[in-house]
Amino acid sequence: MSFFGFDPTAQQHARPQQQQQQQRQQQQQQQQPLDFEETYKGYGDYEPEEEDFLNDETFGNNVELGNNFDFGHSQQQQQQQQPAAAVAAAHVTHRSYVAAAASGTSQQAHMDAAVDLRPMESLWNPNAAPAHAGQAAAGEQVEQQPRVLSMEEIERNQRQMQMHPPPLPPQGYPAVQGYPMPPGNFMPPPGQNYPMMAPPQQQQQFQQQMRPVFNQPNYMGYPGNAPPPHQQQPQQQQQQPQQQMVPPQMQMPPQQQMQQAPPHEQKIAPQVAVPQMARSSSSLSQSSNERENFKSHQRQSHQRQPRNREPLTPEEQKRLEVRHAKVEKILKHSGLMTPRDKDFITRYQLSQIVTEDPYNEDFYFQVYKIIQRGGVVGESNKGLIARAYLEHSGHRLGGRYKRADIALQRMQSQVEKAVTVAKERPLRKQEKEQSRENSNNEGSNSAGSSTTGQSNDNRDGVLGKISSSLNSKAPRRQLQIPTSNKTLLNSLLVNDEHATATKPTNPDALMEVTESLGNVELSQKARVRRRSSYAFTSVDQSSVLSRSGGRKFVLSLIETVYEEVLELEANLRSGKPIDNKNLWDALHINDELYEVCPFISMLSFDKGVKIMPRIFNFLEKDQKLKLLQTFFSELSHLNIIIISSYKTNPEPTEFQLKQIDVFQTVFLKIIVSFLSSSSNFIEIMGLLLHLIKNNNVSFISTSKIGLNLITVLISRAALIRQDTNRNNMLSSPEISTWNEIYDKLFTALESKLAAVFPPKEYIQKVNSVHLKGHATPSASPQHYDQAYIWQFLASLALSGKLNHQRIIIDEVRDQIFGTITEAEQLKENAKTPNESDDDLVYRREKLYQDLNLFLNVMGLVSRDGEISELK
Amino acid sequence: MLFFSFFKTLVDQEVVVQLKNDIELKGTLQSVDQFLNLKLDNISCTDEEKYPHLVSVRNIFIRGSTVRYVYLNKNMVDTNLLQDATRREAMSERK
Amino acid sequence: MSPLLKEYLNKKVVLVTTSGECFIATLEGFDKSTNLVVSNLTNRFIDDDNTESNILSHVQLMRGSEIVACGLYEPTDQETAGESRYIVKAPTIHDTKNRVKDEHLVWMKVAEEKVHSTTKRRKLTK
Amino acid sequence: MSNTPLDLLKLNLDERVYVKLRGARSIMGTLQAFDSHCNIVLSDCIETKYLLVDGILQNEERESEMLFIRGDSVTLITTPEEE
Repeated sequence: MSFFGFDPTAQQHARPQQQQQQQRQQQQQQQQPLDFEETYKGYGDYEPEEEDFLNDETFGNNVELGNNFDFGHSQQQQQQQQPAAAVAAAHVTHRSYVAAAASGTSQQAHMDAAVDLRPMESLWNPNAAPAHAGQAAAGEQVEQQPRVLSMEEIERNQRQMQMHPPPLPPQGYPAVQGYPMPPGNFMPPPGQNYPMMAPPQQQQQFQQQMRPVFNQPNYMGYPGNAPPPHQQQPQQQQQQPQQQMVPPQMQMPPQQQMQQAPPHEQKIAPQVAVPQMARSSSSLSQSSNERENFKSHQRQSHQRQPRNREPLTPEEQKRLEVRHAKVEKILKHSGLMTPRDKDFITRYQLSQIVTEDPYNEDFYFQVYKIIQRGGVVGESNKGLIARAYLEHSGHRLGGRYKRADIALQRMQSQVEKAVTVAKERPLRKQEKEQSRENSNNEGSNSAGSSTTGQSNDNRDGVLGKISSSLNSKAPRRQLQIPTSNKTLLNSLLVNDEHATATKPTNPDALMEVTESLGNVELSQKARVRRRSSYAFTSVDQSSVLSRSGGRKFVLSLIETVYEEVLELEANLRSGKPIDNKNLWDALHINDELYEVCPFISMLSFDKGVKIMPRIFNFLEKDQKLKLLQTFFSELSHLNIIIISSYKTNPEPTEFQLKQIDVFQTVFLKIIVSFLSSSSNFIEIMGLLLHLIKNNNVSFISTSKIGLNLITVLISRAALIRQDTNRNNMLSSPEISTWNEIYDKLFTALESKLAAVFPPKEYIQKVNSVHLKGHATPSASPQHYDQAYIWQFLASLALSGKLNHQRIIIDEVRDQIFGTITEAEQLKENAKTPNESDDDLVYRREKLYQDLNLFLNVMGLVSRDGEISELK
Repeated sequence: MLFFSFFKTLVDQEVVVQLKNDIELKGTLQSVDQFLNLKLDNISCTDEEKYPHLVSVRNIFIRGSTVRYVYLNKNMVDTNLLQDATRREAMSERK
Repeated sequence: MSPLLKEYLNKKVVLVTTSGECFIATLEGFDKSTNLVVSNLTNRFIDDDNTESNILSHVQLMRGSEIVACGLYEPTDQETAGESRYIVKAPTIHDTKNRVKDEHLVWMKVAEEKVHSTTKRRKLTK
Repeated sequence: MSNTPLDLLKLNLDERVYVKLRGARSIMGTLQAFDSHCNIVLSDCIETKYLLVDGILQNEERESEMLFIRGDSVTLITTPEEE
């Protein structure tokens, strides 16, 4: 714990005598405040409480605090001389780690000589010094240290040393840590002492004195004596600047320099510097003398320079100055840390930098920045991870609802596309078709007989002329196939495969579908489930959860899934092999232990829904299909269906509406993209069959989510059937199977079709909640958007025969006219200036647009309050 | 490291820090360190009448240990990512 | 490791302590635990102009655990002219202990009114 | 899945939680993040500060959309009572 920014000179401002001496240091200090960090990274990690293993060696066990580091001054003297500086030093009781380490190595000689474990006491404690001096190896020096030297003595010493450097170990650095410590006016409470390093003031004085002394021997061409062996360990911090300081012009072989320089500085500098420092900080007259001394050294060296070489050019001079400044900067803190300290710190810093996975450590920041930068560029590893979040992060850009729209829009465009294809064809072929009055209209609901690839109807319907088309372009072979004859069906499928090799038709899949068709009359298990779906009188989550292991269990399943996905994503990033077995197991798709499949319960939680797209990234196609089959089978248990049905949840809260939104954004999108990219007709039929077989379809159709799910399936099926690409043409068994499934669906919905429209009260409730949830009323969907219902009806009509269409129109006739009336009322309102005309016009357009999506299927169009034939 | 990582993404955003001594400071988060010490710029005290102490202070260092709350806006946080970062942290700690 | 205080070195700072005191001082040094060495410590609010007598301590070490915040003191012209510092009765800052008298009693009461609070919470969860 | 307290807390990520704090405060919100120090981020929170005035319980409420809570103030985290 050291304080390197500390500038005790500030205290001495008021003392004019010292100003001169300190001016230079102050300037330096203020321009460049010393920062502890620059030299001592990590050093402060040592809490005072921590074991300083050298402490006892350094101070002895029972040394009384307060007398240490007094270089021969009596306490009173100190106090008088520099009370301010003393304050700063008052806390020194522990020696710094540096000092401890230094004394541990460079003072080895002393310790070896005096095996006594308390030699340091004699070094540091002036009172004890005389007693132990004799024991110390370098008696002369030890005695010398505590004494205050006069200027003359110092100069004499210096001269002596320049002539005859005494072969003594360097003690300067450890000693620098020593610091007079009289009881100041601020005493820390016992036990809370902080070791302090020498304040910069003293360091600098120290350095200033050191420099000329360092240089002199070199400039003088000092004949270096061979240093005692134990001094040869060079102190790099010093050696380096030393060498830099020697002008390149010096007429000395570099090798010789190398050998000579380090011993010089080690021998001379510390010894001289220490007493000087102790003195200079306490006495003004001495410091000014010393300053002169310093100058004279410089003069000396300058005088000597010409002897060896030409005078410096200004340029060289400048360079030299720059170098000096550099060296000064380096010297400022040099010697404070031993190589061991530095090594420790380097290792510590490295351990901080080199983690197993730095990207992992800083995950949030790293990915956040990628997303914020506008996302994923290229296929970088990080990008792969970021992409997983990009999908959901729309809300940060305020686009969450827009995103929801995208999923819906995709579904909507699917329906629209199907309708467009359907309504364009009859127009093109009208004449031809009309001349060819098809006769199989009435009987077309019999699957067996209506397998003609082409069936175009132009008929006067309930509301006028209805044209419908169920078609594929080319006429197909007419086949009379009894649906019950499975072997025939199978053989046909095989034939079909030969004919259209590119088409991925799986006979088994179709078998499976048709087999289950046989007993659409509710399996026993499904019956139980269906009944239970009626039991939902409330939207209480826990009632569903309790039937698949409880809330905590389901939550822990979700977290396991997250863990697996995160691990897979990490593997993807680091290029490790991907094995989704654990993930698949974690999904519990096939778990029959619980009444409700745990996977379905996972979707009760937003986080369970949100992870789905990322799960899909790691699943094989058949796994995805299996997952969706489970999903459609147990739709009635899906919490979101219960929440989004006006029957079970007539008063949805804002929170629930948000949940519905999330589900729609995430899950519907997955299904739409799965269906449109990788699934074939049979698989779609299979999913629809799973839905019809195991669920109460009429209940599901009262839920917005449920209705959307059905729409997605049948509109996709309609699109495939319309596809005119020869390779994708459906086999007649497929078509007949489809018709059968459609019939089942229709039967389940028949007479309940009007119930897909939620009652007025529900619409009002939803609108009011939305209104409350939005700060700006203009942005709120003030009017319940029924587009999804018309999309459903359009898709349903699209796949149905004329009689189906008639029934549909019959059942929702009120809603059709109701919508037209509403639109016309808006027109009336537009004349009053209450609301902005644009808004009303837009809403009116929207109502017609949605309605026409449905009407167009039957060749009708509504505008301006009228329904007419589509032209 | 999770929250260090988290706070780094909030740099340059305006936050409100409530200290344990009930002082509340609004300012731009300038920097943060591993201890979640915070440095705010352009601060204003939400209750300057009661606490005029920081009237002449624009830039302040707050010791992380004395923070009670940091109020944020929703749009500053990617919640899905943050939840996953939390999971990752929990996973790595268990290992 | 924390470089956050570096910019304040040798500058005047306002210090708020955990016990609720507030000082102005010059920041001389710091370490990663926010232990600070400060000089010319004075109270944030003083009652006379005699700078010398107001100085509480020329140099002082403050433990990091006592520090709440350390803000760069940039007095406005007004304050330099010496207005706002001279408030005889310094406004008090709470300490950071958050001791509430009889907190357990408060929680007991909260539990008693559980019915009430539960309905409220239900409303909040939506 | 191990069952340390923090593992249990993890289950409630993205769920509503009820947090008790020193100084007679409590917060209800959606758990977005936590670490081993119980530092927490909640969204859509309601903070309640309780006061006892002459033996009568009073409270102040404050809403916030996103909140970081320093862990050393936290005394308890649980799921809301209606669970």
